[in-house]
Amino acid sequence: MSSELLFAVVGALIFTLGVAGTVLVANLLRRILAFNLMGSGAFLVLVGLAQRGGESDPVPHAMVLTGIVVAVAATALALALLRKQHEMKDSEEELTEIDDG
Amino acid sequence: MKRAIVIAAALVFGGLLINAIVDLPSSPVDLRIAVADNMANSGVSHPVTAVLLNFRGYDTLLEIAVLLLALIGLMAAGPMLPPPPNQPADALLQKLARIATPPVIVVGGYLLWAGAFRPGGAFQAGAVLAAAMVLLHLSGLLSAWNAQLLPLARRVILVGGFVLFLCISVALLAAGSLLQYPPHQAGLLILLIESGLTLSLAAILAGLFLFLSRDNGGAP
Amino acid sequence: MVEPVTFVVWLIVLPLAWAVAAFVTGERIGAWLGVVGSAIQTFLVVWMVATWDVAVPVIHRVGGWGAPLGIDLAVDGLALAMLLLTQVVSLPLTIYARSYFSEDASKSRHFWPLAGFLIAGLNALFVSADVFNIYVTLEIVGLSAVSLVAIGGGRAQISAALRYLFATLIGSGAYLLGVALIYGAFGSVSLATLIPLVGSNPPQAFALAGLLMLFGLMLKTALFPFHYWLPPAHGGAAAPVSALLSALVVKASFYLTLRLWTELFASIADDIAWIPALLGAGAILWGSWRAIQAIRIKMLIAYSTVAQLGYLFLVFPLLPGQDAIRATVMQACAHGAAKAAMFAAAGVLIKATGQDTMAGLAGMTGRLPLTLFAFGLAGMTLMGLPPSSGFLAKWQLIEAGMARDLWIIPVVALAGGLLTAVYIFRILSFAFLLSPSSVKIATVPRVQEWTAFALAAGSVLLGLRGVELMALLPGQVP
Amino acid sequence: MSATLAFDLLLSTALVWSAWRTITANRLDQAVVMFIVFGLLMTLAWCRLRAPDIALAEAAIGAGLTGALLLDALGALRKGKTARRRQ
Repeated sequence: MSSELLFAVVGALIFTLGVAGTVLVANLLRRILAFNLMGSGAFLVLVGLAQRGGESDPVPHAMVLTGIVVAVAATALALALLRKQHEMKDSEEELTEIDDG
Repeated sequence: MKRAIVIAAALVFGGLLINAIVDLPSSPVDLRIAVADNMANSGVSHPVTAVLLNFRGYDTLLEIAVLLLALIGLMAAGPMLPPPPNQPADALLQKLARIATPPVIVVGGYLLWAGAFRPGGAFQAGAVLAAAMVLLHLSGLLSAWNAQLLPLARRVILVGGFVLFLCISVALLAAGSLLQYPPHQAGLLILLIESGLTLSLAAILAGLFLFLSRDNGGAP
Repeated sequence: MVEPVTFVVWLIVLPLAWAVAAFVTGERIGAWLGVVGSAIQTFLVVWMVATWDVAVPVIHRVGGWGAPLGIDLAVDGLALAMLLLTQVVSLPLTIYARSYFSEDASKSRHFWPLAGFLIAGLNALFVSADVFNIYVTLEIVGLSAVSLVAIGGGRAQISAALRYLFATLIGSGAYLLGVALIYGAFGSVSLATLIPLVGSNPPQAFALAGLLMLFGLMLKTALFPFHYWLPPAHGGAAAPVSALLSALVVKASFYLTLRLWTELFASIADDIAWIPALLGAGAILWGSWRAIQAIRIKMLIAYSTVAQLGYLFLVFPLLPGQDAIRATVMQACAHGAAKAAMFAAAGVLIKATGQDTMAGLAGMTGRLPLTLFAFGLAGMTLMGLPPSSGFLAKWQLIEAGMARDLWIIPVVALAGGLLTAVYIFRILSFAFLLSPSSVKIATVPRVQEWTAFALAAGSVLLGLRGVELMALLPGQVP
Repeated sequence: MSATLAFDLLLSTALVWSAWRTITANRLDQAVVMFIVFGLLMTLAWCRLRAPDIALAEAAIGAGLTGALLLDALGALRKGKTARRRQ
């Protein structure tokens, strides 16, 4: 097995871990991590598989660059929503505490 | 129960996937040949940059749109509390940030310029500049951005690179297709687009952090 | 002379341009830019349809390179029908949204840029002929749709947006791995290059790629049982957003499912066609059942979307028959117009009564007759009563099913129609109840009522002009 | 040849291990740190795949910016929690 194919297989494993994580993990921040693992796994499969003959291929390199940028955009949006949700949960609990008091 | 089913399904899926990858015969199309054949007309000598900004430049245009819209979504949905007043962090960090910023800007400029013929380009340059901005913020020298009160100049910088890219793409429609560079001007146009993108990408990527950040450096 | 074919480029560039312009200039000018931009796009697409006389797809080679090195845009009748639906539905919705958000600057500030990106993403998706480029357009559509759900800023909306975001990200992750496998197997991501290469005995990686991509797209289309994210998102968002999402966004991933199913994955799809059909039948029954039980108006409409999406998948065992494609495209267009009208009308009702419950509708037939009439017309389309486009869609569906002796399709379609009638009449019956005359209702600008009515009337009238729409698609017109 | 293969095997193991720990680590901050480690290992993998452009982008965006965003979010989420506990 060439190193390239080895990394493609590693990518497949990481993608699978990521999918299982997004389904099984309840904590949303952890789910964001798992989603990022899915993306990284798919990128490794893309480049590793394309270069399994041993030669470097610029086309998947450009695609992965695009993919990394899309992934950080999605991650930032997810974190923003998560933090907003957290912020609202806090203020709501304060409200209920005031009500109880 | 659910856990066991998901783990079993993941094992089966992973096995199938690895099996499919290992068994795959070589592919019938080889784009490396097409890329190499057309490098002379691409305007740059680094193949990845040629793919990113010329052969598949349309992907990149749409990708900047993704980044921009995620930033707008983040501004729409992010924390609504106004950022706290900027508090200086510890002196060592500040000193470090002051020392590090100029060389980081030089590195960013170098990466942008190098992209034409070796690894580098607008994305890496923009990311490095964004990292410098985040560092400045963490050391208390650059305050967080308020999504509700964004000055016009900052909005223009955020979208400027994308607008420039879009305008050049459309202007080239006169030659027949969207983003169809004339081979002789391709190098110059790509450098122009990348320069605009570097500034906007730096602002957008830093914005992803600065709009969200609510604890300034040493704030309690 | 500009070829009508390059109009397709403008359908992508224009909304991108007004999206960024709206971001820079703010909500007041942004709203006008959105409305004017949508009007120009509608004009362009109508012109394209009027001058359409080509039986083969028209190709625009971005960058002039041509596939497989470059990215091609391809317009065929199916893509054109979806472009038409998108512009014709989004124009009244932008007019509606301008009025709807006029009092609330903090929401509309972000609505216009995001709506522009969303429409640009949809148009780009319909004409893309490159599986990696499609991934990027899917992300534009998905992330802008999620952000639009979140602009309300309420706690339920943020939770719904998060849930929607995870669903759409898992969907695109699966799709992306499919693209990686396809590039590994064939060395290209261009549909035109890939389709002749697939052959009768493709490698296992290709079949796996097909499963991953189709699964990802079905998750994004909220096909039962992957619909869990849709009701809170569509039912919780602001009315113009719900309308855009239910009418157009889920149709985009459905369109891709249909396209990839019949073109790229035809060799593996035949054996598994009963799966989407079965899930579609499940969607019709489950979605309708939940709609019948709903307490909130917008939840009812959202569950109705889950059910109506089921019809789109019912035809899959009949593919690639042209009659089946016509039936499902007609259903997509009928549901698009009707559901946009319904969410718009619901927005008016909720603003007027100040509450999103069925009980609050009492007496509304007398107070807001135009809006209730619009709601009724849209309901007629969803039920499939003649002469609406919904009738035409269901008629074609039943005919296509009977032509191949698949009796289960007409049976499910008719049962679904009856269930639809139950929930539509249930909501209307609340509106016909007498209300105490002391109940005050807020005034809602007439333009919102009229745009809702225009969409509803359009969904009915489309039934009368369905032949013209179907003429865009290949094959014999009935 | 065998030295590079040994390195690749080691790197592969480390990648899968850090991904596994990201999912399974008991504490959230450990998971985030493991994810950043994973990003840095990815940078190495891109170098091994002769993709220096991706390696640069991964280091700056994948590990750097994403890591900073995650740590910042972690801090914000935790701050909310302690504030609640204090009340």
